[in-house]
Amino acid sequence: MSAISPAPLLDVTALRRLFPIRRSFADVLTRRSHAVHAVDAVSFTLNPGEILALVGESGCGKSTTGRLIVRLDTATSGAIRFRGHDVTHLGSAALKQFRRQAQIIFQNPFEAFDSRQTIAASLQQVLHIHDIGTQQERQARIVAALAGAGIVPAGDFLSRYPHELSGGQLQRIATVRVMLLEPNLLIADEPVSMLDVSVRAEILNQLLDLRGSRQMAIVFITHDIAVARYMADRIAVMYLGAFAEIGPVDDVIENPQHPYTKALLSHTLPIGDEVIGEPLEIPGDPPTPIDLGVGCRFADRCPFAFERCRMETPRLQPVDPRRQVACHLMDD
Amino acid sequence: MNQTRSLLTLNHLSVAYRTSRGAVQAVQDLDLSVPAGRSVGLVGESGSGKSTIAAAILRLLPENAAITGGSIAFNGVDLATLSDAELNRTWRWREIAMVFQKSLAALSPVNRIHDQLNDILRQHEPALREAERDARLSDLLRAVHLSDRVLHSYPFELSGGMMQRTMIALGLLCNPPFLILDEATTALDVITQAQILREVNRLKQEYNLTALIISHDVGVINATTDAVAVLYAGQLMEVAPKRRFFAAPAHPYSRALIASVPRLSGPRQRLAAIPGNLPDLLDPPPGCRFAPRCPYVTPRCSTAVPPLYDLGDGQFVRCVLFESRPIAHPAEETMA
Amino acid sequence: MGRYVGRQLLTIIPTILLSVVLNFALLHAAPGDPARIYAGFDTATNDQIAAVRHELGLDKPLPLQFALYVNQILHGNLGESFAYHRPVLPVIFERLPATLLLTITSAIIAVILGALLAAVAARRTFSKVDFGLSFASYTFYAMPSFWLGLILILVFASKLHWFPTSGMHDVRAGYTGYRNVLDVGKHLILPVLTLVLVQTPIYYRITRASVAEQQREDYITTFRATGMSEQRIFRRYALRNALLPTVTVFGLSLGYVITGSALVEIVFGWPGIGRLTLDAVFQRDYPLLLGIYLILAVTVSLAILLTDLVYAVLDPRIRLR
Amino acid sequence: MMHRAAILTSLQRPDPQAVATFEAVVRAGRFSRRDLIRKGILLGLSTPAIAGILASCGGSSPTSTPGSGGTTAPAAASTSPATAAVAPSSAAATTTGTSGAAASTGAKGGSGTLVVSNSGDLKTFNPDFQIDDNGYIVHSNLYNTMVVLDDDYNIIPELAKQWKVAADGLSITFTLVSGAKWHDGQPVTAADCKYTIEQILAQKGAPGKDNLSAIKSVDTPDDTTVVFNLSAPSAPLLGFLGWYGTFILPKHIYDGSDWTKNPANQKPIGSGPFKFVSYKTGDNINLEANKDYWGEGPYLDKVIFRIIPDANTATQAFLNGEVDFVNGPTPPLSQVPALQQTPGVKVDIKTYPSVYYLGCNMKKEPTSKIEVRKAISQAIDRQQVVAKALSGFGSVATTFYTDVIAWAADKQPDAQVPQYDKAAAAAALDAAGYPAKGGSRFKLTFPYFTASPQYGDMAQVVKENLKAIDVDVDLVALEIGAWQDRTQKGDYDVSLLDGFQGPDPANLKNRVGTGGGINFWFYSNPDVDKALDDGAKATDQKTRQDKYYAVQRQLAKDLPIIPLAGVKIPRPYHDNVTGLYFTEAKGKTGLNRFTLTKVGKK
Repeated sequence: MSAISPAPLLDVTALRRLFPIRRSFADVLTRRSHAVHAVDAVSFTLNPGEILALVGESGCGKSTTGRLIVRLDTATSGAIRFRGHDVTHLGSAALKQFRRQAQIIFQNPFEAFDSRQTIAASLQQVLHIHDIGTQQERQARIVAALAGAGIVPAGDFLSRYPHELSGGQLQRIATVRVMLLEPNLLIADEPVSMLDVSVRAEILNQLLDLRGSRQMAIVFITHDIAVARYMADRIAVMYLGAFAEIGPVDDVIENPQHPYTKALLSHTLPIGDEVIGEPLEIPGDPPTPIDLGVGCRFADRCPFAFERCRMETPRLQPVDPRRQVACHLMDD
Repeated sequence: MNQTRSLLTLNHLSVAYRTSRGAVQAVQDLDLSVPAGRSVGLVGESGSGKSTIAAAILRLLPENAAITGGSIAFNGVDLATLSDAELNRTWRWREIAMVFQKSLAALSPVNRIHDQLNDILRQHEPALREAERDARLSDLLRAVHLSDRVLHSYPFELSGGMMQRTMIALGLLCNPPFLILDEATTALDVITQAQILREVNRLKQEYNLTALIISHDVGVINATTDAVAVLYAGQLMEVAPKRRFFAAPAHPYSRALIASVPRLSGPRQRLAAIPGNLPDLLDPPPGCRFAPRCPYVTPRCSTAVPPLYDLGDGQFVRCVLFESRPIAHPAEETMA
Repeated sequence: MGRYVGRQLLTIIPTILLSVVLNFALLHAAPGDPARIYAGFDTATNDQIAAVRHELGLDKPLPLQFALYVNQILHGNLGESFAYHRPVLPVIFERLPATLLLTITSAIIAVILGALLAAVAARRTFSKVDFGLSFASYTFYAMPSFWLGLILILVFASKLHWFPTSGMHDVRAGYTGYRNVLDVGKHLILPVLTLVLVQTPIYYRITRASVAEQQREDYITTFRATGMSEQRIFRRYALRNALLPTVTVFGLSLGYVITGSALVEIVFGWPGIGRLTLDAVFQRDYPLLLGIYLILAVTVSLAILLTDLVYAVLDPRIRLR
Repeated sequence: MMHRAAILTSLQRPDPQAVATFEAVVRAGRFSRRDLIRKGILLGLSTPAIAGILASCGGSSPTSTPGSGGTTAPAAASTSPATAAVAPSSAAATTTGTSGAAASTGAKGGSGTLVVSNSGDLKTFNPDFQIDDNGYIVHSNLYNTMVVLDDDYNIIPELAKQWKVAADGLSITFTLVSGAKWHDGQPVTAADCKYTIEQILAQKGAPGKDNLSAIKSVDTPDDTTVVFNLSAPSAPLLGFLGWYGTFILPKHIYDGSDWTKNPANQKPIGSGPFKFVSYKTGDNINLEANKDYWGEGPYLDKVIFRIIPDANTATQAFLNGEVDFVNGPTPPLSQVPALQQTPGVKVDIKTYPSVYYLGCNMKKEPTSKIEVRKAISQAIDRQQVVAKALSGFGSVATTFYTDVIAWAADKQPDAQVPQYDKAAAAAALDAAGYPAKGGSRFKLTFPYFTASPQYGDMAQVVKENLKAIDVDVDLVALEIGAWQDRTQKGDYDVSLLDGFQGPDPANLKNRVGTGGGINFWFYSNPDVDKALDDGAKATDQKTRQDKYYAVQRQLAKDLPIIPLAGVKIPRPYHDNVTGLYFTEAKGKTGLNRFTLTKVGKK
């Protein structure tokens, strides 16, 4: 890292998560196990206040990556450094400290709240767990945070139960809840995909505002490239557990390099008179990433694949100082 | 838009749900017609009543829901007045078929695809021999680019995309003139969704289908329809030819809806959120149901439900902002 | 399918091993001294008790006792009953058939009856039939089996003289051949009825809830939309799907029924394993108890395996995955 | 006993003609044993004389009352202790027990099948190596003992037709009946007795071992003579010989094998009136008449024991005619009055040599204080205990030892238990420093075991009675094994117990002697221990009585246990069944030996 660029907030190196599975009786007998390569050698850095979008189809490993970062799951190998400290294998006490600074919000706001607790109790609990403030201070902090997010009057919401609120309201409160701890890093895992179109913008804007006011970095996980474009500074396209390419959002969208990125963009549905261009046809569905051998993960569906693609796994390589692509076509 | 024969005409259709806390007017006084050979998109958020409309057309409303007014004219016959037996014999699937959302659960999980499709076909074509039915099934699958292997599979053995193609094949089973697609591609990945939508467009041509396409996703609507009807909280807010809808949406809600969707191109401006929440349909606001969230709200918006105003070129809007325009009489004319 | 069966079979082994360890630990942790019980309550002197303790090997350190026991099992020997001074296996196998006859008969009748009634009720939601069946199911579910058994004895044996009060045979008549079969059948009716009455509500309620849930499934809507009649949908699709949880519960409850039928066996003087177990508990007959638990663990595991197989036949998702 | 002795001595001259007629009747085998004896007595024949006639006639087995020789031991006759046969008043005299039967009569079986309910499975058909309550009635019908106790705990002959105690009390010589056979046809000989006794003595855990420990060696001069050589005179020995765990086993079957594993333990070969047919565990035990039985009877063709663990079910099976006689489980006491009213049903209510008593923890305050124990005794309304908890099937206990074994039961005022006096109890506790502050003086933990419903009911009555003097009681219901563990640890204040106190008061040692097997109360008094030891060793009846009276007087002073009620057990049977052991006249084998030889159906 050169002196001029700031030290990264998050530095993920060769992160891997394999889920072992035994598929047959023979496997059980021979104690042979297969592995789902959910996340395979993912590396990236994230600067304070930066938003990185992880984009890909379902099962591509983007959510697993998010969970690994906040240590809801533990990596099989690789390292996660947060502010220079290795957090890959923290013990429970240190983990609690880390979690205060790295938070996650999920897709389904209804599952994020205990249905038997009032909103007030849910919010109080977060502060209580991290031992922040007295009862009164906590109350004041909660009301202020809700007001800051435009949820007013706060009293109207605090005494209610989750089922009395809409999905949009709950997701906004879920966001407020993680903000109570003033984290430096937020993993937002498809935070708007279950919400109605009209309320999505509210959540997205809320997150952007928080980034602006708090210099909070966000890993924004989404399947929707348009949403990614709206939110992110940089974008990483994932396919079968690995990055296909990563770079500044406009560069990637306007000039996709990896064939998969091209396919993804060309299949995005236009709105109104938007012009997307001819779809790049790729056959079949993404396979399950079990026991991946060598070669490019996308080779079987890639219209440009050649011999080398099946012989050698392409590495993520810089095509310009801010952009990296994992494709043998780039070598030409 | 040209005056074409309307295949399906919803006239002042109202549907209400009975709940423990009172009646919910899910669809209120809805007028809509789908001309033969065209695709009409029904766009709206959750709770807008769009799936209720689909269920009402096939008379599949749950036990606690009922058509409380209006008619569903299909080829001149009011489906709302028919008995279950009549619907089963003549209308369901033979005339109107449907592709459902959540397609993975749309067939029985413990029976093979072949057995289920065959069972359905036998209901409608009892005269066919077994071999003829099998041939029909194979043909259909080929039409949606699936192999015969699918027939011998169980639903869980198929990917989301394959299952959705199967459901489209099922929809075409009896060669119906009219197909309803209810959020048919919602759960699919981007690439699969786009592929299937292109297939739907092709099949519409091939089978000369009239379609009602229901989605919350303006992208899907854009990709598949000729005209768009916008629903909000059970009220029809606007009907417009597709191009017109995207280029010049008239209703404040339509405008907000389009403005709230992030784009893949163009300037990256701050998305306009629609403040507030959907109204409580147990106690809906009087008059225009969008009024509480509308930036252009006037006192008159709450006094009565505005009529549909005819903006010309097939565009109709239910908003007092357009009161200078003539009031449309959808019962007498064909829209879209 | 073969792979599936193999996998299920393999899971049985650790289950059984674990049950051996747990049973041994629990038995020895429970209060009560077998030596004192064998020596006799009224008359035993402390010397006699000590002698018995030595004879039974209970004076050895517990880990050694466990090691000896495991070694024994591995040699296919379940040991000798403290009380009966006979190898444990024949003692158990003398009693197991009576229990299996009672419990399997009642469980099968209960599951069929429960599912049938549930199907009837579910097709007539909120009707008088539905209400009546639900009420009856709660009533019988809440009834203690031994109490119900006694009531049945009072009514059908003592009052009406339709059936014998208890036992498995008419000992006075001492029938043989087919008349013996009829005789056992006659004795079987009341205890089976008792178990059926207390078990049917479980299956009824599971199936009833499951049928109701299936009615809301998407595929039901699909079939309705295709113009299929309600009856056909129910018969061909909803019921089969609805039976899946019932089958699971059936497998799980078989274990419960076999061990839980002890009270019914006592009330009806039925010579089954449940009563043998209870006697063995009171006598702290460790080898016999461990043997019974082991055999039950195997039996129940096999029963569950069997239901799993039935489930797999009914549900391809299990079979083919 | 008194009345019989009186009759025997008052009739001196029998009419020869009547005796001849009597002989003829016996030969014809037309009378039951009971009738024979009654008639014989009326003829003025002494019991040995009747026995002699019967023996000479080859008639059915009569019985003998001990000490009824008429010439000796009047004191013994009046108290009729189980030890009388061993220890007549004069140390110099020897006594002879007699038995008449030598061979069986022709009248065996013929009166059908008797179905008896039994509360559980027997453990094994070997009756001698472990305690087996459920097996006792079965063993009694398959095997014989050398001597038998009658209903009043007198010793009467069985395999041993007579016996002689040496003047020094250090040996007893038994003469066996001749003609007794094992079920496999082999003769019963002195060798079988020797084998059995030696086997019992060689096994540490055998229930009979301690009771017979006075026996040093056994000699068998010939096939019908058995001599016990004793290490010291033992008064209770003969009584114990007719007690648990002393059934004579066939040497030719058992010798040289591990008697716990012999195949005969599953297919028994005995010498008793019934032969083993089959055993379906948990269901029934099937016995048939031994047509070659050496003694009286049996008159039944078959006895089937049906195993019915639940008391309610057993009662219903009985009422339904599936069972003829409820040996066990005891019917719920509350149902007994209704049974008594049922036509065709008879209920015998037997006083059992057992007393329900409350035991007090002697190691722990407050029950370690005599004032407290006395107050507890006074606080309990025993009438209420009998009426409420026992439905009237019991008797108020005023002393420590069962009335059934009358010679040993001290009824003197010194041995009386403090009786119900609520005011006195309260006052005593006030004085002892336990004022009723806030309505509670102290709290007692009262664990009891749940073997029979009476226990819970009695504990409840005790709790209510103690509450009336402001003592709180915490009742804790436990399974018997758990109860044992808890009481042995001393984790209680009071608890409840009963149990068989026969056949000899020597058994009290286990109950109240220091370190006794069921002395759960940690009671230890050297005076009591010494009196118990002396009582067991003494051969003189009067001396023994004195020792055991002394024990009871000391118990009345110390009150480690507080007697509540005597035990009465109802046994229902259908009136077409006659001759059950308890329906026989007193003086016949009774409750202590559940032999069914004499049962027949009308």
